[in-house]
Amino acid sequence: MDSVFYTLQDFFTHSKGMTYVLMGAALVAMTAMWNFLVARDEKDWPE
Amino acid sequence: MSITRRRFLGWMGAAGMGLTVGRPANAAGNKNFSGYPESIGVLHDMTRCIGCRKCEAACNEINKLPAPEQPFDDLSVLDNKRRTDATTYTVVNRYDGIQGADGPIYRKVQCNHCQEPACASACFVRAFNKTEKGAVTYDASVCVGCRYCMIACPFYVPAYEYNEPLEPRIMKCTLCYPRLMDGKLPGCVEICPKEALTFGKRDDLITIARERIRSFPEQYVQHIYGEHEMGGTNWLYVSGVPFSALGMREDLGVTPAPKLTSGALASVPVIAGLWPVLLTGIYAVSKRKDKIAAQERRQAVKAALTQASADAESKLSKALEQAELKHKRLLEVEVKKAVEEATANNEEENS
Amino acid sequence: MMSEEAIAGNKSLFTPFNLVAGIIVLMGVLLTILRFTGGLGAITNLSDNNPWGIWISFDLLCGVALAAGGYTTSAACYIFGLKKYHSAVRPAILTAFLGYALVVLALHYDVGRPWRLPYPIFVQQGTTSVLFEVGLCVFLYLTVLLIEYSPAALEWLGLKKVRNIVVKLTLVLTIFGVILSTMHQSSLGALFLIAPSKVHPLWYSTYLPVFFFVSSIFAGLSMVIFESTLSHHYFHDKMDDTHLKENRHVTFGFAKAACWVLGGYFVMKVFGISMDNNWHYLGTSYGLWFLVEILGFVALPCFLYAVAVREKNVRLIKWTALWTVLGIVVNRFNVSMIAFNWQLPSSERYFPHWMEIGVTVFLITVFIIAFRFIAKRMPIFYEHPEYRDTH
Amino acid sequence: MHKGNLRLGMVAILIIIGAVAICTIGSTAVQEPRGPSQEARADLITIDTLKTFGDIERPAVIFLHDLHTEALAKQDKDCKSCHLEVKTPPSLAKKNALSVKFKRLKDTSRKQVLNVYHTECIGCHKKSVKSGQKAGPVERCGKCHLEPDGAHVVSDRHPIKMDKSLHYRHIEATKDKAKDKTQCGLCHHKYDEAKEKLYYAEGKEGSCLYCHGDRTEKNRMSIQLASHYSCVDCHRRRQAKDPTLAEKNEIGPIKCAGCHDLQEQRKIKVIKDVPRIKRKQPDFALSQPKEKELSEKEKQDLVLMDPVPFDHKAHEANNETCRVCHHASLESCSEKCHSLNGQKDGDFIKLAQAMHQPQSKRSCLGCHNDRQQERACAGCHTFIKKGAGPDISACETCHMKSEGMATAEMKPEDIAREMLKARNPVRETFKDDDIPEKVVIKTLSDQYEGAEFPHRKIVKTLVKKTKDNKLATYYHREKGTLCQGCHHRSPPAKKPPRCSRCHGRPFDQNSLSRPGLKGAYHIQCLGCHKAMNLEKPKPRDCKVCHKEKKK
Repeated sequence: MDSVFYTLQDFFTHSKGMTYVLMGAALVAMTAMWNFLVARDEKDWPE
Repeated sequence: MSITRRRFLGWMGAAGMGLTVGRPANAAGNKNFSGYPESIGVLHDMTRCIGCRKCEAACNEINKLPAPEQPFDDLSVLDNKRRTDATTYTVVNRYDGIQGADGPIYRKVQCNHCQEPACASACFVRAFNKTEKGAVTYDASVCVGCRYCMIACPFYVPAYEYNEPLEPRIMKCTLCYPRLMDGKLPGCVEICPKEALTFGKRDDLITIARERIRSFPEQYVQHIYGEHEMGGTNWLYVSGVPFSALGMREDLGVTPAPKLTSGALASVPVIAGLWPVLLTGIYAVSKRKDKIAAQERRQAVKAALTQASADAESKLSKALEQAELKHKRLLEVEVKKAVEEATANNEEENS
Repeated sequence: MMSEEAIAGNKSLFTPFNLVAGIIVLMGVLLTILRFTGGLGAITNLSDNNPWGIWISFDLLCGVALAAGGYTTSAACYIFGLKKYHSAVRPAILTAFLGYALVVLALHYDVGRPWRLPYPIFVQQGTTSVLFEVGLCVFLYLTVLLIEYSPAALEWLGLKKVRNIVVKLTLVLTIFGVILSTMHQSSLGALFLIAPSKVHPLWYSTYLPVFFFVSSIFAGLSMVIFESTLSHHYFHDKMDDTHLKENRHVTFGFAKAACWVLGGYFVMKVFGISMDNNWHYLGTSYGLWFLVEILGFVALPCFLYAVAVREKNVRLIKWTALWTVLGIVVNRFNVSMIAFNWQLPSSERYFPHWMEIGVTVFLITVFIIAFRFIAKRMPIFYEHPEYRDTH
Repeated sequence: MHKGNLRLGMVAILIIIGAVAICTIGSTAVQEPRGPSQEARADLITIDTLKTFGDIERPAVIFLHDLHTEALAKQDKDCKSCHLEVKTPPSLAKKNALSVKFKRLKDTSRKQVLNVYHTECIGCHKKSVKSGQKAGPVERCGKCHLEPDGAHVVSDRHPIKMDKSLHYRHIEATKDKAKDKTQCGLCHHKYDEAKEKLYYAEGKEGSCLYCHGDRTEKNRMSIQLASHYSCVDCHRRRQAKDPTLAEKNEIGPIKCAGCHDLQEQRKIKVIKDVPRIKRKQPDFALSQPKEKELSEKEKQDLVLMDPVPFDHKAHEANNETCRVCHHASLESCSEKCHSLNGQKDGDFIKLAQAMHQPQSKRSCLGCHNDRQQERACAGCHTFIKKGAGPDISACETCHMKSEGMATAEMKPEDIAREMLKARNPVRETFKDDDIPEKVVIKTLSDQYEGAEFPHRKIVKTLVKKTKDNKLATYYHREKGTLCQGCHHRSPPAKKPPRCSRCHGRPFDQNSLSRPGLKGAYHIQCLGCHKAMNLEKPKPRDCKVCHKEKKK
């Protein structure tokens, strides 16, 4: 296939594909981020 | 965070996206796609069709489909309306008694090879592919058989091998893609005696259709079916009577199929981005509430305890005092007793 | 795998339940053989015009909607911090887990080449497809549910360490669960967005995803209430005091929530009509049926819940829960069967073959057997003595 | 809320909803459109008079007029039993003409009209019921006020055309036998604004439709009213005078069907060769634009097409009514409306445009195009483009040079006659031996024997079919013109090129609109046969043309 999109279909396949990858990445990243954020105050939270 | 293409590729590979990346951003940036410029199509002029079913025969032969129980030159088949099925890629239907038409009108049904195929948009394994030639092809080697394409197709074209236990396929016209690749004509087009099917570049076909309508205004209705329907199809139709009279939906609209679901799909990433924030936030808030509640509880307990101990002490001291008093009295009594005794003894000795 | 265990269970003792279940399972096995020797054509009424039948309408759409109890309950307990619902979480999770497992199992009957079900995720991704999104989420969510459920199993098997690690993940899993559920619950509705010309205008709406998601919430809540009713009937002996004590909270809390969500859903349905200006369709016979759905199966339960909650009437709540569950089934059937292909002449419309229904019944039975098997052995309705207050 | 009733309640609701569900689903299943099982009648009158006073509460009443006329006739009652006599007749009709309204002369008020209908209709129905005849509804509003789709009748009213024959019969019927004088004034009239009365202007007669439009305007009633006031009333009176006329079918209809039912219309006696309607029109006309409207300057450098001689007499014979061409008045086209530069009365349609509107049957070109649809002509003409304007090369056929025939003192009419005389129709084509008798087409010789094409036979048939057609014989200017029907794109010639010269491989991307040879043959042959409505060969039995290949 050549390097430009001729159909909406191809374009969406491409863009949505990328987005899905990013989504996965984002979810992992945010989990990590949250842990980093609350790492310090974790202990004095009563379980 | 900044994403280099290299890392991107890494992820893509990892996630098995198998997409050709590195397409120029500007091409992707422009959201208006006009289809493959050189894509070919077929113009079906229904004023020419005589319903000889030669196209059906040719299609059946070329695609090596099982022979039907009634032979193709048996035209009584036309008495009832048919649709494409697992053993037929194309059918011709006859429509009688349409006003404005002298005699019956024949319409050939097959895959319209949409410019933005609904089946391709619906397929979750990309089994359908819009080729640059214009044909919409199907790859059985990945097909799961979920039949979502059949749900999606606005023209009721794809058919399914319901009686195949293990390896059922979707069956549909391929526009004779293999033949196109050999520079041959699609079977139906080649056989058609009356050139009711004109084969050429889609753009040229539209021009021709317009020319015919302009030159013979009394023979055609002013509409090229497939020019805009569902974002346009590579199979175009002109007719002498309204298309709706020939069982062709004229209310399909012009929105290409991928656009119908793209909105909903676009909201998915939003959820992935927003929900963690909201939910974790709510979680944190509720946690915090618990924490404060807990602290208050602790203080309350402490207060209660101190109060309690104080009461206890005071009670004790009172008790002690009373005890002492009693003791004193007892002592006095004893002393008294002793003294009396003593005096008593003394009196005995004196007498 | 579950069915075999069930059969094994049958041999052991001949209670009426086991007999009935046994018979159904036998029938199921026969139908399964038919399906995989004769193809879909052999046991279904599916046609080229009606490619999706009761297996999608009920097993997939209703199954997933009714398994929504999992994420709603766990969210309520762990995210919104409503601790008093804690005892309801495990049954809900179990129901959800088995429910989704069943959905996936059902798909093996429906799709042409079941062993290719992983293809969309691992072989070739059709990212423009709503079904891809559904598939991905269901796959991930099933995994999440498995992990969420695993503590029960692990406690039963007595694997302390692993169990404790898993329990640490609870919050993350719950949030993931909610995200994934939101996505695929709504996407199930979005499946039909691609066929505006086939679904009756009253049911086709760009809001479809929202409708499906919102309805899944009260479906889940009602299902928890309904299912707890049954559990109390059959597994009362298994329940510990906390469970019994909290059950009342759960019932009333969930009923209140369900009522409120139903209200919102009803309003949105009305917006749906007005946005597409479909009022005139209400006069037609389809319109009448539509009214039956949103008045009889949305507005009515909403009202009944409210009354029941005010009057502290548990019976009414339980009835209403059942009614709401029915309503969900009605709605999913409407969108995917009754309103679908509405323009085709009745001769070309779809009506399920008894064998299709048979398979569905069989799958439900398998679900019950599995649930029974687990609930009887694992700490679902009670807390494992060794793990009291460790959550 | 009692626990006991609760279960009952739920069950009840469940049953109700179940019931509704079943019937609704049922009805959705059987939602096929209802076929027209309704009787088609010409005498259908929708009574919705109350609309003039605002909205109506009940559906309008569908009233069958002839049904009532007949019923009344049986009770030997006549029109007067429903229609009152007007005090001051609005038209040329006699003093005691009958109002078209029912039992009243004016629509005074909602209430009054309502009462008239309800009391009179129902009252009459009741009476006839008493006297033992079958009659219309007497109670149950819904029986008269039918829901639109509830009606079992559907209107099938066809307007009647006053064609030449009918017009002639009216002239004869109304002729004053004694003085042998026509009485056009009985119908034709003009309106005098000043005196506010109608009068007859001899020599100024025209079609009623020129003045009476679809709706009644100030002092000008709608064609519908006008015709029913004058025609029906006149018919009624004459019949009253001489009932025998009816048997002889010599009297105009009184019932609705008589004029408006297709079958009845066909029964109306038609006179073959009607003498011309005399209204001082010319036999011949020379269509040259009147120059008086032009300024001196324009006249100086005025360049005009050659004039067109027009056989007015012949065209009268070929058309049913004058209105075919004279759509707005009987004046000369260029006189008031379609002048050289156009003017308001003619919607600024210039003379040239008026004559060359391909789509309008009123214009020469349009009407002539229309004639090409006739079976005899369609075979060839179906393939000849019409969308565009006139064929430039054909201008001279109408716009003739008048040199040698016209002299200064001749009247235009005479010039036209002369020019038309000079025209020579082409009635035959080339000599037989110049026409190949058979052509064997071997294009599909790989599948079939060569197809034998009876070339000469077909040419001769075409000649036969066209040689008496004035239009054809005049516009087919040359012997070869007929050949161009098939040998299109070739100048008329004795030996036009064969089809295979131009047509070959199909779908050549450079000339996509040109069919391949196989296509060309089939399109031409089958297309022509279809257009000329030829029974055989059936389009789909190949064997008729293509014999089985001999092994």
